Amino acid sequence: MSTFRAGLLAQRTGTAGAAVLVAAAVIALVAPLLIPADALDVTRVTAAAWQLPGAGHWLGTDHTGRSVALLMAQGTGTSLFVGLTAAVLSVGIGTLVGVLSGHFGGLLAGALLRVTDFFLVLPALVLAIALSTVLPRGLGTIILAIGLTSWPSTARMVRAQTLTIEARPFVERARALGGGHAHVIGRHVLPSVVPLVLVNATLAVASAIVAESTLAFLGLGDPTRISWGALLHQAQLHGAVPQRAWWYLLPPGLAIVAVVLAFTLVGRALEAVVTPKR
Amino acid sequence: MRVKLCALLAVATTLGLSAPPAPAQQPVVLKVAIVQQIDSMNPFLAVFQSSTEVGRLMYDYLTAYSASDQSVTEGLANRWEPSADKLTWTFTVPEGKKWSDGVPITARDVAFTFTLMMTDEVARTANGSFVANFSSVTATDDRTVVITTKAPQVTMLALDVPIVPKHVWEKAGSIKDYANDRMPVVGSGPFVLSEHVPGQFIKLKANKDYWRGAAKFDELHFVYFQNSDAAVQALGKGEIDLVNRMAPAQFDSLQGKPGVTRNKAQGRRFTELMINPGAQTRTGEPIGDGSPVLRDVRVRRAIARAIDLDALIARVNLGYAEKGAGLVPPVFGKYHWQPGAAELRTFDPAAANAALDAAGLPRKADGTRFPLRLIGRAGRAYDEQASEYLKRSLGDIGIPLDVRLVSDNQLNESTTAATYDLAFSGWSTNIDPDFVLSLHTCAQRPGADGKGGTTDTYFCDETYDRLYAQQLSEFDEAKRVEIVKQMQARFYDQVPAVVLAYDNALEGYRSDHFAKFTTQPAQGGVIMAQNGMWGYYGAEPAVRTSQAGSTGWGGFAVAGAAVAVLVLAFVVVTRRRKATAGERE
Amino acid sequence: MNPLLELRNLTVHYGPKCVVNDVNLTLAPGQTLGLAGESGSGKSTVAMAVLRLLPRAARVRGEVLLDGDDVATMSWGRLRAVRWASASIVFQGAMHSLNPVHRVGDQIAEPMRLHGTPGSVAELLEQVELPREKARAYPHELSGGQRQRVMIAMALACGPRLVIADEPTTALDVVVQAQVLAVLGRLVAEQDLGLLMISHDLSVLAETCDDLAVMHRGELVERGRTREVIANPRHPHTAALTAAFPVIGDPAHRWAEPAGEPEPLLEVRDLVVDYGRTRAVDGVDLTVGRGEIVALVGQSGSGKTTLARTIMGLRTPSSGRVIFDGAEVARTGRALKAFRRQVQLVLQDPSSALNPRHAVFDAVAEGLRVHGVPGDEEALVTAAVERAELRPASLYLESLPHELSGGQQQRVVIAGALVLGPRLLVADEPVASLDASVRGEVVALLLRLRRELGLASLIITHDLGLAWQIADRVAVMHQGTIVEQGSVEKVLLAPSHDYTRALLRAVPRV
Amino acid sequence: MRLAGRFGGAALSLLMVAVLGFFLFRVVPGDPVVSMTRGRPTTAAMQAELRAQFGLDRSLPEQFWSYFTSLLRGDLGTSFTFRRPVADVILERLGPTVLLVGTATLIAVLLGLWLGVRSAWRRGSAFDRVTTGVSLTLWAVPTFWLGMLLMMVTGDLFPSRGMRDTDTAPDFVSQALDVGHHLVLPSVTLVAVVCAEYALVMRSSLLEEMHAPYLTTARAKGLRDDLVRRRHAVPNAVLPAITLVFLRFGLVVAGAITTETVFSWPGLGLLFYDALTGPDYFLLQGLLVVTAGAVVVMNLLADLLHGVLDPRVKVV
Repeated sequence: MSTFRAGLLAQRTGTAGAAVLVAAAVIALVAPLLIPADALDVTRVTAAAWQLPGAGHWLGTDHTGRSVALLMAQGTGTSLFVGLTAAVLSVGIGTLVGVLSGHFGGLLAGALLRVTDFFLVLPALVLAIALSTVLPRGLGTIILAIGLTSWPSTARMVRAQTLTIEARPFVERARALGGGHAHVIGRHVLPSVVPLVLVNATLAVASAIVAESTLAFLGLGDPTRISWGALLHQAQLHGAVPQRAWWYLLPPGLAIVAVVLAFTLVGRALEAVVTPKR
Repeated sequence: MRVKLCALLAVATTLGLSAPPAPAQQPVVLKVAIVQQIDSMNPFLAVFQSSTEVGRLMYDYLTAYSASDQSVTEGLANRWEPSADKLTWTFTVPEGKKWSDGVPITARDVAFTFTLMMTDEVARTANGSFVANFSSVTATDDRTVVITTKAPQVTMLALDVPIVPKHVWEKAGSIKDYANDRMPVVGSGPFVLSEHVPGQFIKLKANKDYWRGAAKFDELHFVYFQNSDAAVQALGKGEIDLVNRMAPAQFDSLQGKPGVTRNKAQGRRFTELMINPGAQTRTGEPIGDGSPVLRDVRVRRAIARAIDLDALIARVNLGYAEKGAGLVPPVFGKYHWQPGAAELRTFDPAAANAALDAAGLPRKADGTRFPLRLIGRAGRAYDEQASEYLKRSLGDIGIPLDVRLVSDNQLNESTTAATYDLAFSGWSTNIDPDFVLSLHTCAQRPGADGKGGTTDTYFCDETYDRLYAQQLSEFDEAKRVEIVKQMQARFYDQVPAVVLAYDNALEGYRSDHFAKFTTQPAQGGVIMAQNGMWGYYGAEPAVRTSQAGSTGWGGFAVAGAAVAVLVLAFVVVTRRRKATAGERE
Repeated sequence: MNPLLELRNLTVHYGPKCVVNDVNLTLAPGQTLGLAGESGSGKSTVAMAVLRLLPRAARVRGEVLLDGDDVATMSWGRLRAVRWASASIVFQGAMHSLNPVHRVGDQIAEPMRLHGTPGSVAELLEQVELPREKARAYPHELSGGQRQRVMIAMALACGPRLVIADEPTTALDVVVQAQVLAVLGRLVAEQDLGLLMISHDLSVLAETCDDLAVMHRGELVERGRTREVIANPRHPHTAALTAAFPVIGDPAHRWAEPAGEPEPLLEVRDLVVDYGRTRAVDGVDLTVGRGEIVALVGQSGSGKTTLARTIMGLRTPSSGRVIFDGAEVARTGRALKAFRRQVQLVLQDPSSALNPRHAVFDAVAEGLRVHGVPGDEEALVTAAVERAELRPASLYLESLPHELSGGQQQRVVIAGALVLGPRLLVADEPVASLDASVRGEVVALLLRLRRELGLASLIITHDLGLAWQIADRVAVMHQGTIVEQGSVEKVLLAPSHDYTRALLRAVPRV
Repeated sequence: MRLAGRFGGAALSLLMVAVLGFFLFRVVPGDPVVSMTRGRPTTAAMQAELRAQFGLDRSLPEQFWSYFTSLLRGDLGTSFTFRRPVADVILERLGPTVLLVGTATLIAVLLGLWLGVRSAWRRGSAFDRVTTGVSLTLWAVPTFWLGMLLMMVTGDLFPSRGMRDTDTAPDFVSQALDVGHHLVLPSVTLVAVVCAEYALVMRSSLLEEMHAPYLTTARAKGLRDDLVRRRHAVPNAVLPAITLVFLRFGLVVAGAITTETVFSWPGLGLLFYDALTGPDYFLLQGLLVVTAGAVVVMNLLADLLHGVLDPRVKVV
């Protein structure tokens, strides 16, 4: 009974998370179309800097007089884009490595496993920082840095799942029927790995968004783009904390928390759906 | 259980409520925020501005710049005399000046310092350029030091080299490995280094035997801050007394804050927009991939005309800067140059458009003429914002800008390799303009292998070079000033770079702790980052009613209370569970 | 005298689902009662209800009287005092029922300390015929049989008058099972305990219990003296259960028709297979004739499964040959693939042998697709499914495995094998995980396929009864070698090898 | 055999760390010497001298060999910024980081495990829902933002930066109190984020065990609920949780970097940030090697600890 209720709860929070994500996606898609270019152009802005939230700017203005609300809306797209693409990259690498090292034994698997374990152990953020320092600034670098450093957990999980699947009698049956590697991977391993990968991808987006904001905060982001992390970087750079400019500091952070939490909740709900009941 | 809880609470309250024991007579301390790291306490190695500044407090130079007008004044030496051919300079170190350990300061210390730099390559790390032209430095007696140079050198009274005590440093061994951190460090300046915790703070004590007289307070602490944001916050709280290098917005945020006084000073720094004039090596080989259209001076001038310097200052510098023109900021009054009415380029996009049309670069069907790249440093607020303006301004004259903000390293790489069209740059200048002028001579361009260049803008102009050589050997100051101004006019006319602004130095201090600081120059000058130590040395403590060191020990009370509540909650929950545990599964 | 345990109208619901329906049972002191039933019949739920161990989600009605006290209304304190001291449980699967991070001695001693029972762990271990040093062992350091003995020792630790044994020997080998049952039986008799033994295996219950109760879908369908119930089952379900445990030597239980001496189809010559340093198969010779059913019997670990995998080309032998239809079987490539079309594998657990995501149609068609068989896929699949007696095929083709019963699933597996028109079926424990009632149907299907298609089978099993029921010839495998082979009658009725005799002795007699 | 394997694996990992550290920072565009001399009066000859001083004029294999052999001697090269051995610079910043990370980890582990156990055992209860909800939210919070927020909210209650005031009395008690006072905000920040993770890990670890048959055995034996939990469930669940705690040590490292940056805590994280703004590649390389090496060693320790604590592992 209690598990039943917990399941229901997970579904409910999952639905709430999905709603948040849909809203964020709509904002991300619509914002660039609706926001006039002048509103975010520091050369054309007319409002005073550091205005408290009010009628004209319902989240106040930043250090250049731009509306924080509009910046937030504009930043949604970048944050989501980085989060999604980095997660796709990370999960893609992870799945590939995981399936290969799980399916094929021998030297290849050994080497892949070794590399996976190595990267699993390394602090991902440190590595991402190192990568973004040595590569040219830009969204591509951020995505690459996050994607290249966060795949090992997926690889581990996918590998475990692959091994589980491969140990199942139906895979043995497929082999006995004469199925080769392609058949086993394509027909049996991948389909059973996909739900797990999906869950993983959802959670990966969550951590990628946090990673993006951290890198941006450390000044390693793409300075020509507005993202939530970059806004916090700006806020810090221009002294929002000593000014107690809560309207500049709170919204980007809250947006990150909301979206990351939403992805996590959706991920957990998905997990509850795809993992077989005890 | 209850006993334990009470004990915990007791400890928490004690921690929270008892104030730290306050000694009866506290020393008067000036606490200064520094944002930049200290790279080394060894004056031969210290390169960072912050370390140079601390070095100035510990070691006097041969000569100093006065606080009032930055003219040359007594340092360790009180008299100096050039020979007729200007190749030999005789400095006199008067009697009565002492190292902080009581040993008298002599001409031999001076000779030792310079000779060390001339013989030991490592000792040249920080200030090697000053001795590059020296042929010998000798102390003829304890009072007299004679310096001979290979060629006449106008900067002989601007030798910014800390003089170290011979009796300490001759035992130092390898300069590279000498950290100079055995406390107290023997020095000649107004303060003596007493403690250095890397990444945290530097403590100096006033030198009671300083020849100008001891400072009016006891200790000077430099406290390291991660960023100016944190420093400004700490100033607001009264944790520190003095902050500089504030961003305009931070400076504004301190307006009207009780107990805080702001100091908007003329800075030594200018910001420029470099325009690649067709970079070449010393031998005249083209280098890099700068846009060829920029070789045409008409195009460069047009670009300069399209930039509204006033708007940039108003929006990006928030007004805390002066409009740029020549290479010497107005703070160094006599060498500063302003264009006359005839030379002046006003902001005029229409004229710029016309000039580009005339230069044979008409607009294409899509309204653009040719694209350019602009690079700047990521993370520098100025570059991030100003690039937005330039994008817009140059867009208006048909030049679409591709803005790339990159790391420091990449920016350096691009500017050295001349793989840029437009780039942000900036220099801090000295009282003597020689260095900043030298950056634009042909000889500074890199060698055939693309290495060894220290040029700023790849500028190479015969007229300019001729003038540079002239001023270098002009010992009549008025004449030299005139030549330096001509050079700046030439630079302005040829536009290898647009000087965008002379940034104000924005400082703030706790006027409830310190009533007065000596600025340099006296009018509109800075407290920190001076060409001297006057700012700190001349600080006068305010008459304080109470030690306002209220670093909020109340925080402990709050934390203690929070911990107590948590512990209480834990105990209550556990007890309740215990009580009902028997009746539950 | 008060009965030790009395269940009155016990009914258990999980949500809307009724798992135990109105069960009434009594157990007198010293009485041994077997509770039989298929999986899901509710017999384990009954056991857990006795000590109120069901999860909170379960709603229990009726009374459970333990020594006259109703367990359902006891206070928690009283209940805890009763647990283990009045009645203890020998759980199934001792590997998981023992805490992996505590030493077994401590686990045995724990209830003694808790209930203040005197006694020593060493004595208890001796009672279950384990050396006292084993007290210091962790569960994973013991064999399955040893762990089960530890469970028994633990159950007896507080001197309860009632012991509930829930499938105490499932997953154990016949020989080990016999030993554990002997220990349990002896202790129950010595200490005059009441025993409630739960099993799906009638023969096990017949061996240990005087009385027998049969459960079916949550209801008690039959109860009586063990012998009478087995000899004269009144409920059809009981009858099906009885039939599932063939009596060796009983002609009524021998379903295979006698066949002549066929030509060899598969020949295994001097086959050796190594797993690292252990030799799993050690020089085996085996022949399966055309249309012949050969049973390969042996304990778990005897190497019979490895042998089967090697024949299928799923493992590489260290040496020796496998000859199919006169030609040596290739180890790789196209020829191996062609061989695999002729020989099909049927696995033990049909629920896991089918990919839970693939519908029946896809599962059956998998072989066709792998081999790129031309023709009307749907027709071929339909034919195979109907041949496996899932009629009409259209009813099943779109179903997912979990929507089918165990027997139906096994038929799907067989259909998937048949669709390629194989000549030999290698079946690994084909009925072991099936419920008793469907077991007979699958056995009959295999025999019918042989009759109709001339399909030869190599059946791997630990179950001598199955061999008796279905095989023409039997090969007995022990420690990697075949110790005896020959016709069923000869090997099972007049065994010549000691190991075969030991196996036969261990089989519980009804 | 197993031990040798573990040590071998760790050694291999350390080697890979070293190689990675070298090549990652050698592919960078740009001449580090130009960075070093930026804004200083420099001549070409001086640049060349510096290049030779840092060994940048030699070929890549030569540089790698000297880097690698020095590494084996514990020499991590010379920092551009500090003109001192990287190892010294790192060593002098180690103390504050160990203090912060140690305090935070200790609190986070104790609190996190306790919360995790309680919420798993009473799954679905109000306590569980609140704990899980808060943990998930905290997990979503970027560390640096939490720090900035705390700083803004607490206002003047706590010092905004650093580890010590410069004018605290020199006696031990005052100094300790001062450090403690400075430690509050950074450690709360770090605890909040890390603890959430630990609570979630412990919760799911215990949930895995909740249906284990041996718990039914324990109940059947008549054990009280809290005894079942303490004696049987937790010892089993805590092992994987502890392993995970060690495995996610990298998380703490990452948290320390941002926390130290926000609060100017003078430890390795701050040093990292400083090296980043340089960028001081030798220092970055040293920090990468040291932090990654520390994490590798922590993992080895976790492995060994697991072997000691979990009887099941010994046999393998």
